[in-house]
Amino acid sequence: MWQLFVRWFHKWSSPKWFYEMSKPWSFWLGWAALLITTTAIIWGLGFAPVERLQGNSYRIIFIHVPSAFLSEAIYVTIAIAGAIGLIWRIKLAYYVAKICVPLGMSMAFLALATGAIWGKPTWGHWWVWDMRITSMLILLLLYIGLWALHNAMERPESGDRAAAILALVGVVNIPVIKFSVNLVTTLHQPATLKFTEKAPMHISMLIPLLLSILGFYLAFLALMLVRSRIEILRRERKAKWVQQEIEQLGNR
Amino acid sequence: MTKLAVANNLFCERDDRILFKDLSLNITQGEIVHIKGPNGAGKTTLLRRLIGLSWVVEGDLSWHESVSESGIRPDGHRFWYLAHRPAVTLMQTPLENLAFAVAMHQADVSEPSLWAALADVGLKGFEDVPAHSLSAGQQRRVALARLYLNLPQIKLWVLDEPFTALDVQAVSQLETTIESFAEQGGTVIMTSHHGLHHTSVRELHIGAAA
Amino acid sequence: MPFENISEFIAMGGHGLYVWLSYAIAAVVIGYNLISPRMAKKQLYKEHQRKLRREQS
Amino acid sequence: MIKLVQHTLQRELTLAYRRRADLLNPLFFFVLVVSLFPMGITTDLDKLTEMSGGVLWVCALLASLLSLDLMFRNDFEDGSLEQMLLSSAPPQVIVLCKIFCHWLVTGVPLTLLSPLLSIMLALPGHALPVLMASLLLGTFSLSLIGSIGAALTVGLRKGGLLLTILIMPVLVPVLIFGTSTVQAIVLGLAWPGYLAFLGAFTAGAFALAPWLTVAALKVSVCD
Repeated sequence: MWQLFVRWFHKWSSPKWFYEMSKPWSFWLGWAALLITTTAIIWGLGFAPVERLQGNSYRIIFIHVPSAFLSEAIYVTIAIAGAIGLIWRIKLAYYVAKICVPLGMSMAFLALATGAIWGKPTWGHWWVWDMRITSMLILLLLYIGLWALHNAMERPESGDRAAAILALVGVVNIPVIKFSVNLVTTLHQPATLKFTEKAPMHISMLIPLLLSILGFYLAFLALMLVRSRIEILRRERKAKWVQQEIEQLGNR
Repeated sequence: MTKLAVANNLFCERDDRILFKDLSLNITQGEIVHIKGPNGAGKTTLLRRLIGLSWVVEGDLSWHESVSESGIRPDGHRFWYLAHRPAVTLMQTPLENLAFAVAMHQADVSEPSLWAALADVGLKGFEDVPAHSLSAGQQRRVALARLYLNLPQIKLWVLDEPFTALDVQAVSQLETTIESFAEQGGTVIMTSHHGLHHTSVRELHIGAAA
Repeated sequence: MPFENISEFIAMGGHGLYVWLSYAIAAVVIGYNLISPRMAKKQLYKEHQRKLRREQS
Repeated sequence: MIKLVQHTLQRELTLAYRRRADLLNPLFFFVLVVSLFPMGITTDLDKLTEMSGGVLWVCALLASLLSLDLMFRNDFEDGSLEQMLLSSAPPQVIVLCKIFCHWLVTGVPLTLLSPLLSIMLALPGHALPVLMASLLLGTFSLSLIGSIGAALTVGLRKGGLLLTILIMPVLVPVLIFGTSTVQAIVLGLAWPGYLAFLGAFTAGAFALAPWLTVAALKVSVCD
């Protein structure tokens, strides 16, 4: 079993293999993501019932929660990919970590923006120092740090390694940050969705929400594959197969 | 003689330019290896790769167990590395600089031997002056002083342009020191634009000239 | 059905501004993420062409 | 090993003494910024009492961030840093010595200066020992975590601002635990819990930071 895993791991860590094999995956994942997200959003916007306390403004949840979940998941992905790169010196892991940074950053921004907009009808202010919004702001700052560090390094290889170390520091800190922010922010509602306890939401709202989360995750996977392929082309420019591949880009 | 280091298929690239490739290298104990090449040929990078201070060079390298426990890079207390940046802290005196270099090698050297080593490089009377008030050549000598300590555990010298900023007399003195170190079984790997006149010097050309 | 007609759907019970603003921002962010790989591909191709021309001359 | 630690500490402290002008800057900054707050917000002593903990903490944080950039820079430029990484001793030990010295020459003086500034901000006298304890612990974890950022940016010419961007979000817990401790005692609430969180955070940073710093230094030196 372990042997099989190791062989699989080695195969996928080769940029060329990854480039070839990920093509159909990103295609199907992308279409599935589009289908599921569109369904979820149409359902959530037009057909889910009105929430008793918040009225229609709660419909922001169908993009706020998935993007918030995703932004955290992407940070963890970056840290794991960075650790794989640092430990096993796999270039592909660094590429994945690098292209995840802008994706995660945009998701954190989206979660923050929608959270702030949602705050206006709910709390009466555009910005409230709520625990989750504050943590999301710090997460966005962590992403900006990663991005800035990567850009500041002259050689992309140094940037990869430096960003991987920074991502490890950040990922260790995320739970502590959440805990500490929780200490200072008293004004907040309990987290809307917890997997450990029964969700207080009505099932007709919950299903589109779960669908939307699924769709966002699939879209992330598809985009991650697409962007990793481009990063491979950019960084492995010297390889002959990459040059042929770039030639073909013009024909499409 | 023992093979101290064996390197194969070394490959280095900077900014889309290949500095060297398929470079193989055998270093035997007791020899002086002189790495030659034009500016920007990757001499310093190669030296740094040998002692494990560079990740930009790909390829295989293994060290003999007499200088390296791990086999990957020589143990810190087995060699001196004289770098382009000479590790002379300007806010410290030559004596303090030398003492700290020794401390990082976890060696035991008595105070008089430190003074003697500084006297050997012609810094007698400057031991307690802050290094920033010394001339460029004298600052290089502070870094060179550690080579005159004669620590028994040191088996290898890795010298990057050791003759920079030295006057004629100091150059010939250093040449003699390098030669006698090699005669006692020590190994020297160095880069220099200055030719050494010694029987066992082996020249290794890298870069455009090769 | 929560909405009787299209204007009610747009008004969102008085919260239309917030909901539609959120979804607009989401559309922009997601749209950017979808377009940027395409731009990057074009950029790569252009750079490659430039490099080829440089090598030929 | 003990000899190496002695030597490194001695070297760092004499160097710090000889470069003492650099060390005074964060202290001046601390005094200056803290005294700007009452002028900028309010001179009402009651209100100042309420914010004093937070103001002192934010300013101490910013002041010691100022000095972080110099932690490895001089050693990087004169080549001592690569010799430290080549040393036969674990480089983590040397790095820890450097972090400790950084704390001794920035965190400790800032803490010693805080009583003076706490009077200006009308912090109640009984809160002072707790403030100083929290600052002592907090500045130490700041030096520990800051060393990672300093190591990552040491090879960059304009590393100072980037260092702040990288390290600030990670330091949020330190700030929160620190100000909460001070505010708790000012408001007459139970403060030891917050101080314990700060202690736990510092302990965690103590365990992890030297390794990450060495890894980061290797990135900066070896590439």
